Amino acid sequence: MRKNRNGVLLFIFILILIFPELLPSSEEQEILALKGAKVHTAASPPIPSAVVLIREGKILEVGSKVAIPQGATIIDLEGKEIIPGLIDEHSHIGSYFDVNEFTQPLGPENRALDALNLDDEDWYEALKGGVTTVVTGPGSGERMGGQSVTIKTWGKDPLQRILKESREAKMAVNARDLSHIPSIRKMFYKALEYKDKWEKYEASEKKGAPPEKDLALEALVPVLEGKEKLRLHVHFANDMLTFLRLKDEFGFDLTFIHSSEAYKIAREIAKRKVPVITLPLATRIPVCDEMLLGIKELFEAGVKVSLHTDHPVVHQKLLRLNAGMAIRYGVPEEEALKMVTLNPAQSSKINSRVGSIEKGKDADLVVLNGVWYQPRTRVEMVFVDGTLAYDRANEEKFKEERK
Amino acid sequence: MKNFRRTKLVFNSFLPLSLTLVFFIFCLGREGDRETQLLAIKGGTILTMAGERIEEGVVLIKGKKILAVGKEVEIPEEAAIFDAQGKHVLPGIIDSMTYYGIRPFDLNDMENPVTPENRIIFAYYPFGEFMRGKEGINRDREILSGGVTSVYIAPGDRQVIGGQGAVVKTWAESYDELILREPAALDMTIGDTAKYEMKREAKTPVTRMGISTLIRTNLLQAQEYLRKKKEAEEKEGEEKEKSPLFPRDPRMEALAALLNQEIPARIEADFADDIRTALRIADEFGFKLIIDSGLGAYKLKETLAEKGIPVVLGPPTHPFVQGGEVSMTRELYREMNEYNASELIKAGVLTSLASFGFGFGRFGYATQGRWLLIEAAYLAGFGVPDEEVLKMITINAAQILGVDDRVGSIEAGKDADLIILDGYPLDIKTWVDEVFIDGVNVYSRKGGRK
Amino acid sequence: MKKTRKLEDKEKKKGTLKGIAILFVVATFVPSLLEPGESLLAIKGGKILTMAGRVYEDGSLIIKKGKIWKVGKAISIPKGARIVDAQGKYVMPGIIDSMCYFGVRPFSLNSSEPVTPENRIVDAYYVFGELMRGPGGIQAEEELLCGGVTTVYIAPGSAQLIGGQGAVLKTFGRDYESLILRESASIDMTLAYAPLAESGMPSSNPPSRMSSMALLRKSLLEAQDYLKKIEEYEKMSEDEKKKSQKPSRDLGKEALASLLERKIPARIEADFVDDILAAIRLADEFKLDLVIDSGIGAYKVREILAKKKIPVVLGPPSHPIDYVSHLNNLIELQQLESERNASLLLDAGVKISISSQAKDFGGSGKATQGRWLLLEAALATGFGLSEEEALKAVTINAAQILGVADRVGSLEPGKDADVVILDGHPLRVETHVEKVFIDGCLSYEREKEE
Amino acid sequence: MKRERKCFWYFTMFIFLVSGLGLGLSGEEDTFALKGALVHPVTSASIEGATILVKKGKIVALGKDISLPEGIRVVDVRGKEIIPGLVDPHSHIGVFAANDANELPQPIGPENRALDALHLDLPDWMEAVKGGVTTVVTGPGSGERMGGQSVTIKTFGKDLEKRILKESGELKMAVNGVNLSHIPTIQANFLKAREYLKKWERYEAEADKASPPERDLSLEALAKVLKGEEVLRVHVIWANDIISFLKMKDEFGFELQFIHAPEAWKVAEEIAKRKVGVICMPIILSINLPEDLLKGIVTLQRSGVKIAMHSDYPVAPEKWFRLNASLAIRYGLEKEEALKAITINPAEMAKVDTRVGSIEVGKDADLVVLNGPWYEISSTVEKVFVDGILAYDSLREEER
Repeated sequence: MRKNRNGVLLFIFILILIFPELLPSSEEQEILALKGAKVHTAASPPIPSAVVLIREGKILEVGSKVAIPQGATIIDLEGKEIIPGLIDEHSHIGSYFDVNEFTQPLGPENRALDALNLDDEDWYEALKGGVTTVVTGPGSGERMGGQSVTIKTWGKDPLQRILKESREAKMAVNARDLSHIPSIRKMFYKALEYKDKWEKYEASEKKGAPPEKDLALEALVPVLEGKEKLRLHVHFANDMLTFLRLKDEFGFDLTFIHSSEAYKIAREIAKRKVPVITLPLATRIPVCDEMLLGIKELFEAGVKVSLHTDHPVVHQKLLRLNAGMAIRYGVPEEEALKMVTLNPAQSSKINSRVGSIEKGKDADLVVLNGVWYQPRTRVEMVFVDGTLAYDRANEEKFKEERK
Repeated sequence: MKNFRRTKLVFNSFLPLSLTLVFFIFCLGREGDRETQLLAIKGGTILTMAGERIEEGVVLIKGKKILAVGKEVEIPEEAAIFDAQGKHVLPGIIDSMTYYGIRPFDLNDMENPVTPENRIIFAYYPFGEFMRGKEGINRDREILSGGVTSVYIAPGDRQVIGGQGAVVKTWAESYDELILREPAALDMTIGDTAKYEMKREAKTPVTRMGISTLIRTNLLQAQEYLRKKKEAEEKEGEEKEKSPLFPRDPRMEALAALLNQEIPARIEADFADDIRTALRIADEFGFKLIIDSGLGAYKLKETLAEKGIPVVLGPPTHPFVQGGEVSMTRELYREMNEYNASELIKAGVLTSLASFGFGFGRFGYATQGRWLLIEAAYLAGFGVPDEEVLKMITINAAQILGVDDRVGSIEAGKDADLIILDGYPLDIKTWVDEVFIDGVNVYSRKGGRK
Repeated sequence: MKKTRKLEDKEKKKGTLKGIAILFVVATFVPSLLEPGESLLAIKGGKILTMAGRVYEDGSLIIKKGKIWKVGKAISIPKGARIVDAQGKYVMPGIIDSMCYFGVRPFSLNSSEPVTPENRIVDAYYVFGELMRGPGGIQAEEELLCGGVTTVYIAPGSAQLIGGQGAVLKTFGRDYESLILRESASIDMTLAYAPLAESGMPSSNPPSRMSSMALLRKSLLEAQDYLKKIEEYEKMSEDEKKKSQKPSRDLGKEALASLLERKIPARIEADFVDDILAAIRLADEFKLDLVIDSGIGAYKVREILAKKKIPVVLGPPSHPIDYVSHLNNLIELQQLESERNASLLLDAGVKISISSQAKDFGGSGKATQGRWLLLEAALATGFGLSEEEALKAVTINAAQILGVADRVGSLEPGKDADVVILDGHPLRVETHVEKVFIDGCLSYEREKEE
Repeated sequence: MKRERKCFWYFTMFIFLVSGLGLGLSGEEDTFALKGALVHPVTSASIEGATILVKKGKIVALGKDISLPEGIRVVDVRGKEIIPGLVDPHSHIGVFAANDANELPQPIGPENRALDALHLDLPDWMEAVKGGVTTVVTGPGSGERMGGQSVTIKTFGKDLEKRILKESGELKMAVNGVNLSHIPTIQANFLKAREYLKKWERYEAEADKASPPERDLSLEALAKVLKGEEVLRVHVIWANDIISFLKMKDEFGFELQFIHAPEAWKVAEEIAKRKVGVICMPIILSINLPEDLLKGIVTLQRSGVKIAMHSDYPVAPEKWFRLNASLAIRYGLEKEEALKAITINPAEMAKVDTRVGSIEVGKDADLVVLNGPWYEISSTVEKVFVDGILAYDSLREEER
């Protein structure tokens, strides 16, 4: 069964020649079978030498005893590993020149989507690193930055790439002075009043003049109703506690970003089931050991942890290395994989489509030439929505195609 | 029972520390014995970095130096034995460019673009945390936990001529022993960072032209200074008595050392164009050159190999040492080649890998050096053989820094700086178990993190 | 099992962190294994200063579920109780620092507006070890605990006219809730020189004493209106409520309203006699409960203070004036200062407490001068205060002024088990705190290393 | 304004009163004895129930059994303790209050003299006396790299000329770690001073002395340090800066002392090796020094470094200077060493130990009488004598 490497390469080459014709016609129920690799599904224990069937951009079947249907295109990946497309839950990719609307400290109505640069070289770099889905949003220079967008890193049609045009609010606590928190509370009260006003207006069958529209408050209302998520850029433990208290008071859906000190109050966070997006770990930022070990503490306390790159703080392509670092500092391998796949998908509520290799989900797959978390391991292929988006063996050709 | 348990825990946690301490005090207390003390590290896989690897070999240490290394080394009876069965033994890692141990405000003189008289050694701070912290010189476990035993530190990553760098150890028994080489090089920058900062005050330089003009002007002045000094020294007798004193100028003396080839220049340059400028200036004034960062060095690999100019590369995960993680100058992407290191090595350029570590606010000190092995592993994915990758952070670095007579490999006669790892060095799950500097076990992971 | 493992990790980590810690005396923070809910603890054999009138030589104290269960001379110790031997030691309630800025980073102390009653200091309370580094879990700075301080009052804005809401907090707790004694304990205000003089502080502060008072009165009058509006709305029937718009909430006015409703007192920092009198006038007009802070010149109006039952929270006797920040008023203040302030006030029948007014020195954010509060009290005994009164001023009196005397401040059955064990008389300079229990948890232990 | 004037009045009246009292006490013959107290002479063992005989402002006899001349006044101080007048080796008293401490526009100003900016009418001086501080070295601030020259002066006395012990006692320098150019700049200045010195030496050696070199006040001050006539005092925080200065001392060979030096304990051996004195951080209740550092002072002393305490007034109150020693005892320093650190050690560092710093025959009669153990915080200063004159009496103070 084993073929030599040249054979594989030749095969892939032929495949790619055929592919452009094959894919648009995926309506014809063309099936792609990835065979022989060790598959880390993120949802269940790893399957050695498994088969993944892909149809219409979705995963049709995954398992070790899956029969490959007749006529399926088979890619032999003997000796490789497959992981789900990685998800970066917080980054500024494609938007970091337009990150902060500093003049307007409270601007929940700003939308990252409106400033997104899809021609950025970084998208391709991210893809090469195995990142297929990102949440990219406004910066943390302001108290309320605005709304982020959840998007795939590759796709023929930019609009199709968007998973979620989120209305969630990004907020930042930089703890400059004590009036920070009261001003945020004030804003929430205003939003409640705003909501009340409109409800009364709606209830009175729209008699009289409608209340004045306010985009900022309108963006906050769904957050307070618990429909949208509030993402909080926060570093210090006391600020996190304050927001946990605010959550108790207002009952919104909260996620912490960065959360350097979350491990110090792990139990308090776990008690309230707040997911935590923790520090970028790749080797650029000299995060002290205590904090790195804190990830394990958080996980053990029962907090749902995701890792992020905060691109451009750490390059998005290094997300996999982040997971490797988490493993180095004590997180079990499977858990670490979840932290860059399923956990961010769940916390961003896109887990019905991405985050794991499961039947029915988008076929976002990363094929690697070795143990997935080792730094020396390279990404061989990346599939996004069942399409081969990157192949290392034909790197030049793919680069050309993008232009 | 509970009570007992706690004492035990406390005991456990302090045990390695107190052992190190006891050992330390023991060593200090018996200064005389220290020179003749024998220690044998036995049974490990020794990657000497100077030839073939030795399976189940022995490293015999006498005092501060390595006495012998090999498979069949006779262990004297009086020698203490350290069992390294199943472990890997490597020379201490050398970070050939970092800002470790320097507080950010000490790094640059923002008022002057050219300060060759500044010496980083004045700012090196190996005393534990400010005001608080540990006894004695350098007990920063964080950098030791990565197996880093020597570092090159330099001033002024944002100045044209920052000043004089130094090669120091990360631990020593006394302050003087800390210094391996000082000054080790004159640190300069050609590129955007050297001008960006200055731009705020609209001072020279605001262009690359301005940068090289500044370097050239100062070197010309130094030539003049050397000439005058020579004149003054040549005078004799009566004439010498009468003539005015020749005033010493530390600034010019630093540049003169460069011109006399006593120290090399280390020029940080990202673009191939900047490297070309550096080569041009070096040719004009005839000094020894080392290229730092060298993102585009692969384009000039033949020239570099021919002239024997070494390159200190930035970390492969974030090679833009002059900008952020993602360079704000888009052109850098065109320059970037993940196979840079591999191409340079194939062409025969002496290359080392450095962390260019910097402090990051309250998150931590500039201890990125502790992850150099991970960087090396990452590089191993891009066409550099494992052996070469390890050399880049040990012996190659030592050669470039000019301290290979003392550190960089496990050879008889060299300093006993070595590390013991619990697995293959290029695996992300491998940890440094022990660090020996000058034959002293200064770091032990035992009982630490798991 | 899981918990112990966690503790183990914590301990180990701590060990590795501490490095080669202090050579001769080590004060180690040991998180107790005792859960407050299940513990039964007896402190036996010490001299117990209850601060509630009784002193027991060779007495015993029994703690049950984090509260004091029994205290006395000849009480039987129940079976299964863990016994802490305090033979030859002194046992007293936890020290209360009735005014300090502990645990608040300097930049979150003040905001740029002169009147911000909505600000709550509890949002800024930081008791998690060192910033970014340091062991996990909620805990206090070991440094404060080593002085036996178990409860602190912290407040915002020493440079603002109305800084905001101060809080009474414990310095150690197993979880967040148990830290907070009173989240909003009072509204903190400052009169006269501080808001006027401190440089670099909000320029929007009123320029004179007259305009300060005018602004204070204006704020309180607005709060009165707000209160009235809310009350009117609350009085309405359900139908009317539906029709009319609910008055929009105003956090600031809400806070001032609770002052008017006498739910919490106003704490006004005032040193000069005229400022103290102005504060009293304000309290009379709006019927506020008043506490005077600092009160360097309070002894001059002691009869009035006694008559109106206004307590005074004195600053530290060793430096009631912060010389450096008050250079402009220094001569005036020095004229006012009297070492006998405390004893004169007390003799006149004014309730006093002594506080550290601890501020950080040098931006580290660790205002831990509270650890020397007993020494400050000792200093006051040199100037006419009796030893008992001096101790009361840092325990029960402070608790009464802060409105938490039902829980802390003395060793009486039913109160929180905040107990300090000292190795000598509390007011001697060589005496050290040996153990601190907070809510029955051993939160600090001083250890000697051989 | 009114207040200030009033204060001035009080002060002058008080001075008048006290000095009158002093005169009245001593009468014509200005000789008196203090009898019965526990005396800590510092340089020798403590004596219980000793007698100190003072004549013309000097101590003329000290011991248990001393025959007193007929008819002199004997002050009964039984049950009290007597220590020498305290010496504060670094303070800004009289300089800081009027904002005269830092000549900021001139970062290198070794020629500036604190004496020229001294305010003697401030109430601060009396506060110092009340705390038992009789001698201070007061000088320029630490805002600049080279602040200038300090003055060593008594805190009490009618005649300014007589009060001054030394017109300068130290050259104050500060390393604030602003950037890397700091040390090279200071070095360059010393190089210049060395050349200046050589120039003058050459000139002095010349026979005709035709053209004298140009005088430079700044280089002259530095040259004094190089010649060893003056002590260089460096305000320093970080351990690496301490090392830098020790290396500079090796190069230039001047006499060096460190001020503050909170991290000195980390490099204690290097300091001890070079016999450099350290004036430790003021350990006083107003400054939240970390515990490690406080214990570090003991480490420093045990490594053989000569240590002294200072108030750095107005950073810490001069009045409680004594508490520095008390706290040092709390953190493990022996009592004798702690007392030395506030008396004879600073006196030796300021080179005024021939006159003050201990209770010895022939030295100035600067004495402090306390009502309890000198180191105990609850003890208070009852009487202070400066040059044999009663400068402060707590009983009279209470009447005020």
